[in-house]
Amino acid sequence: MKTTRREIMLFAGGSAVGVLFTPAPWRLLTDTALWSENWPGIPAPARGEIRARYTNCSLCTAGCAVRARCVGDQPVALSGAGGHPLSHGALCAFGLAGHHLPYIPSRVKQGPVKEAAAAVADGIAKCGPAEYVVTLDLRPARTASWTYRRAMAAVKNGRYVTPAVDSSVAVDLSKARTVLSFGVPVLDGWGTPGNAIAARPGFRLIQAEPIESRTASMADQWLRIRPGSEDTLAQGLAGQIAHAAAAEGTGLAEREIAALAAQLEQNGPVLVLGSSRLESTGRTIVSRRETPVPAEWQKAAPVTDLASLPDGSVRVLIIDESAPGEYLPWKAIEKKLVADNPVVVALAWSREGYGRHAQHVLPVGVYPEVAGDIPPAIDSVAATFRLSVPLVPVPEACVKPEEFVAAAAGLPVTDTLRERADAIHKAARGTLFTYADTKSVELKDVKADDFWKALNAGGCWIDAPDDKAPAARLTTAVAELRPVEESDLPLVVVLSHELTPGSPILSKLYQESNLRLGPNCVALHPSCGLEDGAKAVFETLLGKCPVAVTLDAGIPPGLVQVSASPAVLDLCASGARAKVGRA
Amino acid sequence: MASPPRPVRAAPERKTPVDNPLDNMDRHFIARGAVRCSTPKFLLWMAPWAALLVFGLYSAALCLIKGLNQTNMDNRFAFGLWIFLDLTVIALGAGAFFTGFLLYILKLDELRSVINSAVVIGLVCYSGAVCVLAVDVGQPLRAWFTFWYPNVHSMLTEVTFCISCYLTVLAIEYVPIVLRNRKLRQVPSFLVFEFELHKLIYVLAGVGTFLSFFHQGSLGGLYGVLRGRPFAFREGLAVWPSTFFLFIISAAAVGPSFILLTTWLVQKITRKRLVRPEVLQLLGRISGSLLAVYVLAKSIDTLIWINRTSPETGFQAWQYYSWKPFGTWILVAEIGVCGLLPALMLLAPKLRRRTGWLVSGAFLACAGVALNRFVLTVQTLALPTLSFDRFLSYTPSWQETGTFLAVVAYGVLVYSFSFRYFQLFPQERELKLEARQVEEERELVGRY
Amino acid sequence: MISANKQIRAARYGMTIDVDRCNGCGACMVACSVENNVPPAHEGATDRKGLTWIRVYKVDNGEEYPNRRTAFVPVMCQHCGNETPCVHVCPQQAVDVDPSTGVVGEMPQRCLGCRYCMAACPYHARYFNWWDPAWPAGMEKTLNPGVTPRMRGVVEKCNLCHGRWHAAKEQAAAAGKPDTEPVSYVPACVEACPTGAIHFGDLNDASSATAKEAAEPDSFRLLEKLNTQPKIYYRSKKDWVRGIAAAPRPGGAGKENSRG
Amino acid sequence: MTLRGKIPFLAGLAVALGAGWVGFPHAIYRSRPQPVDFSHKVHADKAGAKCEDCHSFREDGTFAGIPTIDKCAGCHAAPMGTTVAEKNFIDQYVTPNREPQWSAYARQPENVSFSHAAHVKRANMTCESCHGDTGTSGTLRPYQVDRISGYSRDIWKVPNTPHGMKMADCIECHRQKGLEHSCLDCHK
Repeated sequence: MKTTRREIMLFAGGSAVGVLFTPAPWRLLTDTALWSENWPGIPAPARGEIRARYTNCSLCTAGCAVRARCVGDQPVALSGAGGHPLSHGALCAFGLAGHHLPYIPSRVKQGPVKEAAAAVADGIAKCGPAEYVVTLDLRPARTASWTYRRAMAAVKNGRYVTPAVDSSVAVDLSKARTVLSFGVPVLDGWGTPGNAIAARPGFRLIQAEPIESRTASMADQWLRIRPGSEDTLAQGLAGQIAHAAAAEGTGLAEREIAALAAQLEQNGPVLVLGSSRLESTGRTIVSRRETPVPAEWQKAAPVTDLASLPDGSVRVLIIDESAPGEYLPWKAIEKKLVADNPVVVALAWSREGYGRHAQHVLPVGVYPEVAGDIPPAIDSVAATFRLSVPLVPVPEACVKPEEFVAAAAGLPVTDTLRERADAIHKAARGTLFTYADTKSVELKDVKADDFWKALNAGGCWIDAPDDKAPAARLTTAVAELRPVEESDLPLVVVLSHELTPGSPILSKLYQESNLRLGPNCVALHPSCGLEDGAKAVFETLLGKCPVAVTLDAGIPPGLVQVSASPAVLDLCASGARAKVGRA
Repeated sequence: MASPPRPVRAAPERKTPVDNPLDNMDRHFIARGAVRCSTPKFLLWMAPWAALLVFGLYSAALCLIKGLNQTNMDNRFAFGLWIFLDLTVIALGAGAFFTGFLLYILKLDELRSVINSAVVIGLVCYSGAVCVLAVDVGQPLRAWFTFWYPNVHSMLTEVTFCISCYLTVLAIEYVPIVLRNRKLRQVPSFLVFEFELHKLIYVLAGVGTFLSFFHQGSLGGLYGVLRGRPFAFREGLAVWPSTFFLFIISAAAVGPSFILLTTWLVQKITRKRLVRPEVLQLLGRISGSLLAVYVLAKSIDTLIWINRTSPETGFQAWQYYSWKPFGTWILVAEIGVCGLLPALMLLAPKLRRRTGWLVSGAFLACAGVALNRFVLTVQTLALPTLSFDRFLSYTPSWQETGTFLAVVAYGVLVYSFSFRYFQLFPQERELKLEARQVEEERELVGRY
Repeated sequence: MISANKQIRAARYGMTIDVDRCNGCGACMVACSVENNVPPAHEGATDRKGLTWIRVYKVDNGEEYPNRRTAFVPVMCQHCGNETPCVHVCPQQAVDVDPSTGVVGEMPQRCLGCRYCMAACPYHARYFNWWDPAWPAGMEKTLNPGVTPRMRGVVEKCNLCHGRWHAAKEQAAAAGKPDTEPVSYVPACVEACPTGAIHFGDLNDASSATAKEAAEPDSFRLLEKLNTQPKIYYRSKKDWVRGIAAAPRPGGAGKENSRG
Repeated sequence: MTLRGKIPFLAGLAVALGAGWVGFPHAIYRSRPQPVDFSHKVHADKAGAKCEDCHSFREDGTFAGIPTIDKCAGCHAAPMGTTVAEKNFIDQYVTPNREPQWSAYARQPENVSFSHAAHVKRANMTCESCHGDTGTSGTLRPYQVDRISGYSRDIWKVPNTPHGMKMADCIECHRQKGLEHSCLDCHK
């Protein structure tokens, strides 16, 4: 029989009705909904045993004690390890996401190690009488720093350069009854956050800076001074210039300055931060003993200030930025290099630093991949020794900065950290604080091996208090504001102390909220004529870079707040003149 | 749809021009006694709308595939253009249920001449709204959860249930209109089916009315219950906030106006008389009287809200209107210019008899309700609640607008199609015959 | 429900946040995102399309220098205890209040993304996943197995670190402790706050520090007059700070001078 | 309508019903063999092992689930029996110390937070009450996974038990015990 159209339609109708009485359609409905729970692109976190491991954060010299919650061996969350005498279990926003650093998009993954080594060797060989081989160490006073100094001593015309930081001076917040800070972020990342917060009730904080920073908003008194007029205020308070003149220069009222001067008189001891014009009183700034080092290391190159090197004299420059430290503007470094092809090697884990300028960029391990010690923080009166221990394996491609430099200088590669630990143990002073059990023991009661084990399981050696420590002066121990450079650009720069680069999760703090200023972002008063979030160009005499604009009525007109990322620091310092124009 | 201006006498249905076979290939589908323009002309009319629809579907697809990041909505403006659209079209579509209610339950027989058109409009509005809702949710695959795990306390559940049920009702009501198509009548079983269905129509009208009352209300409740948004929050009568009832009245009021408006529009575009003027005036009267009731209720509600509800939650009502551009003018426009004014225009018999007044009255009424829905959706979300909030602005992305336009295009297409092939206006035929007689009489007079 | 199970003492988990101690460092926001597998921002995300279960707002008293004062206010889900606005609007029971803890919970896998709850929340504490979650290559290794990542198109919010609650419960069970044991854990933000501004505890337990602090005269809650009975209490000695709990300043004023 | 007229309709009905009830339930699952032919029975009888000997708790209270290869190596460093299966197992996994890619029949969806401790240690439930007779099975049945949702078939129905491991199954028991409070009791 031939099938008619009518029959086909009937058949179709029949099956349509039939399907409704089977599980098929309903199950498909359920399954598609379930599929939407785990469709492609949604990761399934790895499961495993939850363990706690301890280390020290090496993202800044605070070196806060860290407790890492690990699944298997992989850290999934960091928190401050409690009970620590200095960091008090506190951890800052950047440290909390430190375990993301190995995976940041700007990570340097591989580099021309052999070529770089050859170029350095060649450079050293070519190095003329008036030329130098320089190792630039962004974070001095580490054990690695000692290796660099010894290496530079072993190399002809070797120089060891650091951003001038005097590691032999410490600030004692607990002694101060008044803290006068010239734009130093006392409560926002300066020193050891936990320590500053713990000491806070003990002192009255006076914050002198042009913009109400986080510290200023927490201060007992905020003095809104003109940018770059810190020195003027200091001179006024020190009586070097008349109050009227100081008021003139800072934009404060004359009586404000007089009152402040009186306050400093009565309410001592006074700790002055951010200016070396004004004396701190009492023993708020003392000299700190050096953490012991093996005797044979003493034959090391002295610390040289970059400025003291003649221009066009550096033949070989090796920059170690494996440990973030104070960033020297590239312009300042560049003019020291010899004219005919100098050798510049950057040992970096992020492409956003000197890697932008060096011709050889070598990948290095990053916290928490590598072992290294963290020098004592500025606000640690006692010398300390604590290790940042590896929590995750370092990629094969990475080089060890110390080994690279040592090899270049023909130094034998040894376990310097262990040697240092033994030297400390030999000195047999101070105490060992271990994080897992939050216990302190006298170092002399600990065996050398146990000391080493303890340091690697999360511990900290703290030197014995030194009551005879003489009062000292902060020269430029705290990043001091540089003077206004001459230029007719309309805006005055105020750097905000944001630490970059960090984990992408920090986008919560700037991109997904306006709590902080993001990398390459500028904040301006709403009257500036630009829209919130507009793309713009930030320009100083030294050059320009693209930025995003945030409007903030808290910024006085005529000022521009800039987050201090390397790209920006290459262009300006606080107090510099700048302009922000449409992109 | 627009037909050529040909002398009426030249168009008795028996001798429709067949000079060009291509010209009217679909004439066997066109209702007996109705004259429609030629097929190419019809297609020409449909083409741009179809294009718009395609564009709209494309933007909707983007939102479905790439996600709602394609829109300009955000965490603070969680609802945008689409919700405003839904609330408005559903209010305008209320004509379907209300006319049905008046015709079949209250036996207002004059309305029979617009009921079909009303049903089509209703169907268009509701199906359009449902489609947009499906795009508006982040996980359409889970939409059915609302039926499987319903939260009976949620106004949205009420809305979802009622709208989906009422949409079915509308579909069933639409079927007879389709089946009465000249060609389809030839299938005997269809005729039977249609007849059977028609016996149901009173039940359907009843059910439809009930459902509509509910979801119109719960759409209002949607915002009225938001105690976290003092600007929208209203105190309740029984379990429902006052907006519940305001929405029912306003929808009922504006429904007839919208039918009036569309009918007038179709007449203008097609240059045909489709219904007797009395019918439109009746619609106007109904709309006007209900609008008057609404304006009264709305005013009382607003006063209560300003003097009690809002202050009790710590918000002084006047400060809502201190955020420009949403000044008090919006209140005046909503209740006065687009509420009281049209009510009076439609209630005054003299004015009502003038088409101009009638139509502009109806238009204002519709505009008023649209404004009301806008205020409730957009202004509510724009206003700050926390003291450190900002006043927010929002402009829809082209994808949102595209989806919005798709609904409009879809509406025009479905309506045009129905108008061409189905008997939307039963009076059309008799009106045409009358016109012819008048014509002939005039000729006779002229001869002698 | 709870009544059927007498031996569980109904708790009211809550927080007190000392605004005077908050220096706006953002540690809580980072710790929260790390703990709850909240992805980093999509490049298209802004402060209005982002995911910040806890968000620190920078607020000021609207004055000019020298009277200008600034404070930082962390805002997360306030876990409303009365007529919880988001619970009764959700069409498919994706949001509920746990009677044993008072925690307002939200189930992303039940959510259909209608965002009605976001419109209902006066604290803007609910966030929508406008994009599929994405982590830089390798970073998914650092995800917390205690919390499942959400997908695009759903709403999410603070649940007082339920992952930690589960872990604490499981440890109690493993140690053979009875279920009546009050669960001992702290949310990530509480643990992370370097100034110890946030305290967490059971408000029903009058002996708990949190309950005591909440009862202090200087404690207040946001938009108290809405009568949503939040379980997040704020504290400040400054009158103007306590003032922020009230309704917004009328038009324009303080419009752009709140950042965060 | 005549019966004859109805035939195509009925035919369509029959076909659809057949496909929906018989074909579909098979088509929806993808089947995958387990890497090793493991016999719970043998281990239970010969080694007299109890479940928790291999499926143990960790110190942090979490459940370790399927044991790792070193646990197996503890006994099977060298063949204990004469079966080919064991020999292959040792050659392929123990000797190279490679983890077999087991598929967990009872693996719950990612958003479920199931605490074995709470159920086994606190509520003293037996393994069988959820996992059925897996513990006494002579061989590992192939792992069946839903093609669309990617969830194990056991979620819908555990073989030789009246129940599955769906949310409804959990709720049923929790409701009886009055332990049903909120979604986040069991969801993470």
